[in-house]
Amino acid sequence: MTISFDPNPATVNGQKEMHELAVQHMRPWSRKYDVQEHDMPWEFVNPMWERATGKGGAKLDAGPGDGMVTVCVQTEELCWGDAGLYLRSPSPLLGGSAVAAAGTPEQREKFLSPFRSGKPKWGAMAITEPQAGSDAAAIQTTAVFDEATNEWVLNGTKIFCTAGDGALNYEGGIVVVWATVDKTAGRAGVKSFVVTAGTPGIKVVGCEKKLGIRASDTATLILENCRVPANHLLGKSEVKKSGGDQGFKGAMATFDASRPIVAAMAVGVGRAALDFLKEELERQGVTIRYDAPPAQQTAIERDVIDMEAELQATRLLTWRAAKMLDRGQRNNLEASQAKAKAGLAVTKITQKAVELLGPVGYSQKLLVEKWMRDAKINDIYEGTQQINQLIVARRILDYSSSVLR
Amino acid sequence: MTISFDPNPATVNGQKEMHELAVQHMRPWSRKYDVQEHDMPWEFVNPMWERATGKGGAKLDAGPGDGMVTVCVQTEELCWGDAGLYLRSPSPLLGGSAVAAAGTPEQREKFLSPFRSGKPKWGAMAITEPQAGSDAAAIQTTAVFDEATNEWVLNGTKIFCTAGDGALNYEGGIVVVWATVDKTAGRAGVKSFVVTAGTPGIKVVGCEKKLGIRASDTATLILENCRVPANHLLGKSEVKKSGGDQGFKGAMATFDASRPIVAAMAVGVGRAALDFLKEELERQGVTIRYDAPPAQQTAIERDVIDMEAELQATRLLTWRAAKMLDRGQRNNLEASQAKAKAGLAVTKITQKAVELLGPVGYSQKLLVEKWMRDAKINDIYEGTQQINQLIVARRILDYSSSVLR
Amino acid sequence: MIDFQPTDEQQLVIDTVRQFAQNEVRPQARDCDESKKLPEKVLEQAHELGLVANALPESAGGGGERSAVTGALVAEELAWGDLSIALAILSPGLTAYPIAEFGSDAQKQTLSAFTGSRFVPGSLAWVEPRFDSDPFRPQTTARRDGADYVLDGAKCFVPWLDGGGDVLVVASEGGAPQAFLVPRDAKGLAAEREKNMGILALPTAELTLTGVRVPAAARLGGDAGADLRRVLNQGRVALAAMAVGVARAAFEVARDYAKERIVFGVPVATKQAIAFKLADMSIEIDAARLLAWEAAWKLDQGQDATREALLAKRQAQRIVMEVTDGAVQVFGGHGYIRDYLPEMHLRNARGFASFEALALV
Amino acid sequence: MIDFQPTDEQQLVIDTVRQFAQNEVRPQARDCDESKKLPEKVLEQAHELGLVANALPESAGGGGERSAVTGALVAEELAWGDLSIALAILSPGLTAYPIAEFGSDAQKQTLSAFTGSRFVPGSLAWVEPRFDSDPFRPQTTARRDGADYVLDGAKCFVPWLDGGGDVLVVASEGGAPQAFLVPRDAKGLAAEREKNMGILALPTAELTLTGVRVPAAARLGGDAGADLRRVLNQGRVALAAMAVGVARAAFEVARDYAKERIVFGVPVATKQAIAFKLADMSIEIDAARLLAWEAAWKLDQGQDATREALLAKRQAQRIVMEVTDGAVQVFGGHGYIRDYLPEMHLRNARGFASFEALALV
Repeated sequence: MTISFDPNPATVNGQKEMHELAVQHMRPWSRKYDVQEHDMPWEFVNPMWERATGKGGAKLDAGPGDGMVTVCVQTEELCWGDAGLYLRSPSPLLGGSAVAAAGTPEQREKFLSPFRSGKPKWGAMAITEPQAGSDAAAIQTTAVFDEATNEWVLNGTKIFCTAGDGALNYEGGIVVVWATVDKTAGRAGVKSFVVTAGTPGIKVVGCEKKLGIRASDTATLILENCRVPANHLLGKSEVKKSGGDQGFKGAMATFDASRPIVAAMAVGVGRAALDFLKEELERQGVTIRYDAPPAQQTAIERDVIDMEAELQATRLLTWRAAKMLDRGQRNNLEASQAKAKAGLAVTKITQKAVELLGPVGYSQKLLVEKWMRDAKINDIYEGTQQINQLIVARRILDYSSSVLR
Repeated sequence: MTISFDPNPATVNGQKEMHELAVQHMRPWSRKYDVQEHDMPWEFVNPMWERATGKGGAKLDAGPGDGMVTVCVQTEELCWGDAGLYLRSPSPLLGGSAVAAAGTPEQREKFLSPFRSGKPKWGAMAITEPQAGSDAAAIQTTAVFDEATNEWVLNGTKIFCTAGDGALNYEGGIVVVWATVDKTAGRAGVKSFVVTAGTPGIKVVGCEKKLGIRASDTATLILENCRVPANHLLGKSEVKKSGGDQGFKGAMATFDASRPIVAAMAVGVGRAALDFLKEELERQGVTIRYDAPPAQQTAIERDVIDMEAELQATRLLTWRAAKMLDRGQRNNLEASQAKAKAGLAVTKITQKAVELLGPVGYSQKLLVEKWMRDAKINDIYEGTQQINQLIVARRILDYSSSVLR
Repeated sequence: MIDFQPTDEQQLVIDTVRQFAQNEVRPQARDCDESKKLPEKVLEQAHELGLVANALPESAGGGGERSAVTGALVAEELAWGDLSIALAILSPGLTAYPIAEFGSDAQKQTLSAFTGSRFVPGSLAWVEPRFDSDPFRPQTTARRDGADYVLDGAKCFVPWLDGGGDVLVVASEGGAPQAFLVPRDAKGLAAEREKNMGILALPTAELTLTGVRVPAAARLGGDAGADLRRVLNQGRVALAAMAVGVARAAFEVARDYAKERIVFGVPVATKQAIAFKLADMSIEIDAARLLAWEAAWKLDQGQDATREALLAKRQAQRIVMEVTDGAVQVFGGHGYIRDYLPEMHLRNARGFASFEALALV
Repeated sequence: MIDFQPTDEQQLVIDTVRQFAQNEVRPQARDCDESKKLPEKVLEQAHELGLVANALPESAGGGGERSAVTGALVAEELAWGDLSIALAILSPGLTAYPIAEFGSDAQKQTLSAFTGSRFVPGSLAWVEPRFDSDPFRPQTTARRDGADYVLDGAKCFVPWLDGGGDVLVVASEGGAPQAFLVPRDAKGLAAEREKNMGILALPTAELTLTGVRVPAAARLGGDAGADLRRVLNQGRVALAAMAVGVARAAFEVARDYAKERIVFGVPVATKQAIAFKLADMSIEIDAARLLAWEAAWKLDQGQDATREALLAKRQAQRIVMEVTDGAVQVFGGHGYIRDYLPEMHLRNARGFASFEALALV
């Protein structure tokens, strides 16, 4: 153990690779798929899939002991490329995280191995419902066990399902659906189920038109008597009414792993804007002096320096939360700290970048305005700013969710 | 009715007068009474008293239809001089406001007329208690009616009583004490009583050592079987348990009148810092360009311009709340808006002024550091930032205090 | 006397425009943004209200009642309805107001076009497509050449509605900005429809001026020229008021949504984090409005309002970002969706820091 | 490998200093501020811990274990206890560290004074009493005159503890900053005890140098000079870490107070407005600490850390203001009272924006 900011070689290599991918296969299509909102970006998907399946280069490989840090570094790089396209990566995404975290070895093999070969496929997680927001206890989608067929029968509506369209429309895709097996049990009754592409009874009824990350498909799903085999339930089926909501907490633990990644995504978008801003200012003859006293600074210099500090602060919080996972430490507090900071910081950084570039910043001729639109999602999904503040507050105050609401 | 920013002549005259007073009788003693924390600043009190009683010049006189606006303008000017000394003005202050708002004509004559002649005297209001904070319903000081003597008997401890020391130690002074006549009634049981200087059973046990406004005496009072005549009760003695807390609301209405004044005090301190900052920068050869485009601005220019906008925004909110009183309109929302904005704005403005002046700003050689310390009180007393946000939120959401807590 | 209440006449104007904004403008806002088209019928309806014409001289068939304060009141209400449509509705003023105030007699003859029965848009080209666009010192130049002026440079954010006549182009002449009436089909003038982050419904153009030649009489005010600083300040007041309008719109939808949206069993508005955010919004909106009014009032007094207009615009452009961003936040996931207004408010809000003279009071 | 966990040795140092700060420093903080005096016994106790001596060369009797990261860890913990006392405890490093790193052999001979049995303060004069004090380009000048240097100028925020020896004065020599060892009783050197808003317990002086003459050998590093930029960056990292320490102290007392303080029948910490404020504090404190560590780490790698040290200091000086101001706010009326810590934290916090090189790592 030591305090060190020296990424290990695997991390550096992973970063370089992803940077190249971002430059070659993302940036050139950024505007196209911002405009063609719901089209599948094959120019990006195909090379990404080839790479992921080992055909297009080395597989993403984490450095020893720095697995999650490396994932964060790579994620930053890809979202520096394009956050919307990143979310359309042919990969298990959050659905995969859930299976990896809560599934049995058999489930992991069954649902994740298809992502290693064949045609591009997608994974997704379906949690949010029209009336539930961030409140898992309010989930209305039901799962009823049919003993006759040994199947779970799912009914309900899910919104804001990232990559849901890809997951259900391409063979081998999976959607992890949160549903309650017992509404009277609140959170303890919430379980997650894997629904595979092609399963009857689940359908995409539309994709949201969004402020940003328009390349990403944010689907609304309807489940009508959607039947999945018993072994598609992740975790245990029993509902512990007393003794709390361990199952739910397990589900929530997925967020402890995903929030650093989401924070890294934010950092990537923020860095895209900041990098471009600095390059553009340089082209215009404006250099940032790091040794000018405050009384001599220009307003632009101070803004840029503050943006750099904020971005780096966010990145370090992100890496810290990731590193704790690598160490096997509980990072619930730190993951939410990183996520809360990341959403807000990159929202401000990208908004400021547009402002500092003046009229040209506001124009669609550049991508900066797009990055501002893309960035804002980080303040909203995977728990809004407020939800993450709430989690952090409960932890630092040692308050339960019933005391601090 | 029209939208106009042209102060009437009486307002302008009042401002000029107060400015002169501030320059002559406040600024020269600012540092002295910041250091000599609990001494009576006679150099300020005497000329102020002479002026207030008509001996030292024209009496403060509000312009027709602009009474509260004029009071705010004058208050700003005096607090531009020194907020700590201002709070030691020999005047009825908040105690007077309470008597004026809730007292009978006889009570007004009895308690306020001494403030028109004789020796300097002070008025105060005693609300806060060690355990109650901003929560009037939690007031523990009791008032019990003794039918035998037709007196109220007060018992309890009061803290944060501005000018309490002056009010009780100089003949003719008054302290308006909030006490409950029925603890089971909550807010509805809270009444206010006038205690005059020299009344047995009330004593000052100490004055707080404070961050700023050190010239102001912030007293802790103890009432032990302190007896006041029945007619020292302001308002009605009956407690309406059902039908709400009208008496309490009446008492709270005092704040609707006082908050614009407190906001004006804040504006005065903020302006002191901003005026000085601009003058000092000018002396150092730094001019603020109001026609430079953002890309050409220095960091100092932008800060100063933002400070000016914030200060003027605060001033206008303050005047609006005051003007509504002049019109006889209910200003509960607007008064809290002004107060909330004022506390925060001048806290930031004065903190920034110290920063922009660098090492010299941090030195006690200048008054800027003192103004920063003085300014912070505006974010705290007469309802903290949070209390005023709460009041504003309830009004704009149309929520009662039981819904939005 | 210090006062913050509109006159009875102004209150009538406010009520009328508010109703119009609510009934005619707001319902079109979302679709217009998506289709990037203006609702022509609404523009005609607005024209019938005489919002610009009322401010034009009686000699030109107008109401002769120009007031920057009234203009600010109107601008806020319209922008509350929708910013793009508001800018379109007020666009005649971009050409007509400067002519009415500073134009030569000959130029004033053209004003009656704006008081006729049909809506006629105007256009003013001020901002330049540079990160350091400087409204007081445009890089676009006007050079006197015999009986002509020759204009060179580039402009952006130029309202470019169908059916418009001359565009007023601001250019530096000897260091100071002056304005020139340029026909849309002038030789050397190229206009390209812009795509920006926001105000998508409003057709705006980026102009390139390459040796554009206009007669000397095309200079606003003729030989006397014009006080363009004053025009810029009128623009800043208008934009400040419009930013307040956008902010108020975002605040109101967020407030209403927060009261309706049930999360964890209670309306989210009952959460202090949301409620206090809304409280702060209300404070900042009111404060920004008062600053805009003060700058407008100063203009109406005929005084130099450079400082006040700057403060008002800066404050308004800052708070409209905070408020619209906050509104998206209050909406949560739905704030990110184009079915609701906040994301559009946010996109529109981001423009104010760069906008200049897109509307005048 | 990216890592954020101190080594076992560092953790031991942290634990030791934290305990010391809690048991010895914090209890004195309030009284020292009021009396404007340092607790001499505490300085001696701290000296016994060897916090500075451990970082000095073994040849001078030190521990030979200088590390900017470790220095940052120590600085945070001490400043958590009290900023004034922390600055006093670390003051020997102000003279000793630059000499150890850059001093001539002769200068290094003086280091043993700092590793003896008694606490010996050091002093470094860098900041200048101007609003635009520029640490990279001091206005104080050093002019070579024969075998001497002649120093002219003014300095402020100069730690000036009883019993100190030479003060290192930073002056521009040919445009670049260099440092000179000046005896406290040098002719032409006038020192006046300062009164500032905060760090009241720490004796600091404003120095006036009028033709102060020192031998050429008094220049830090002798003929070779010294890399003062590196020293400044070490100062920025130290100050960043100390700002984090002050912020953490304020956060913790505010958090504990909020849990204890009952208003309207519940702990104020259960109110979102307070709870979220505390959450934000915790986030910003942790982030600022990581920035300070990164800059420290870069210094330990022997790399130029100008940018990282600037970012770390700027961020820390900003957040320490937000956090301490927030702590006062959480305390409400009691936050304004000198019986509690937050108001002192706030006064101390305001200094960081102007402090430079008041401590080194």
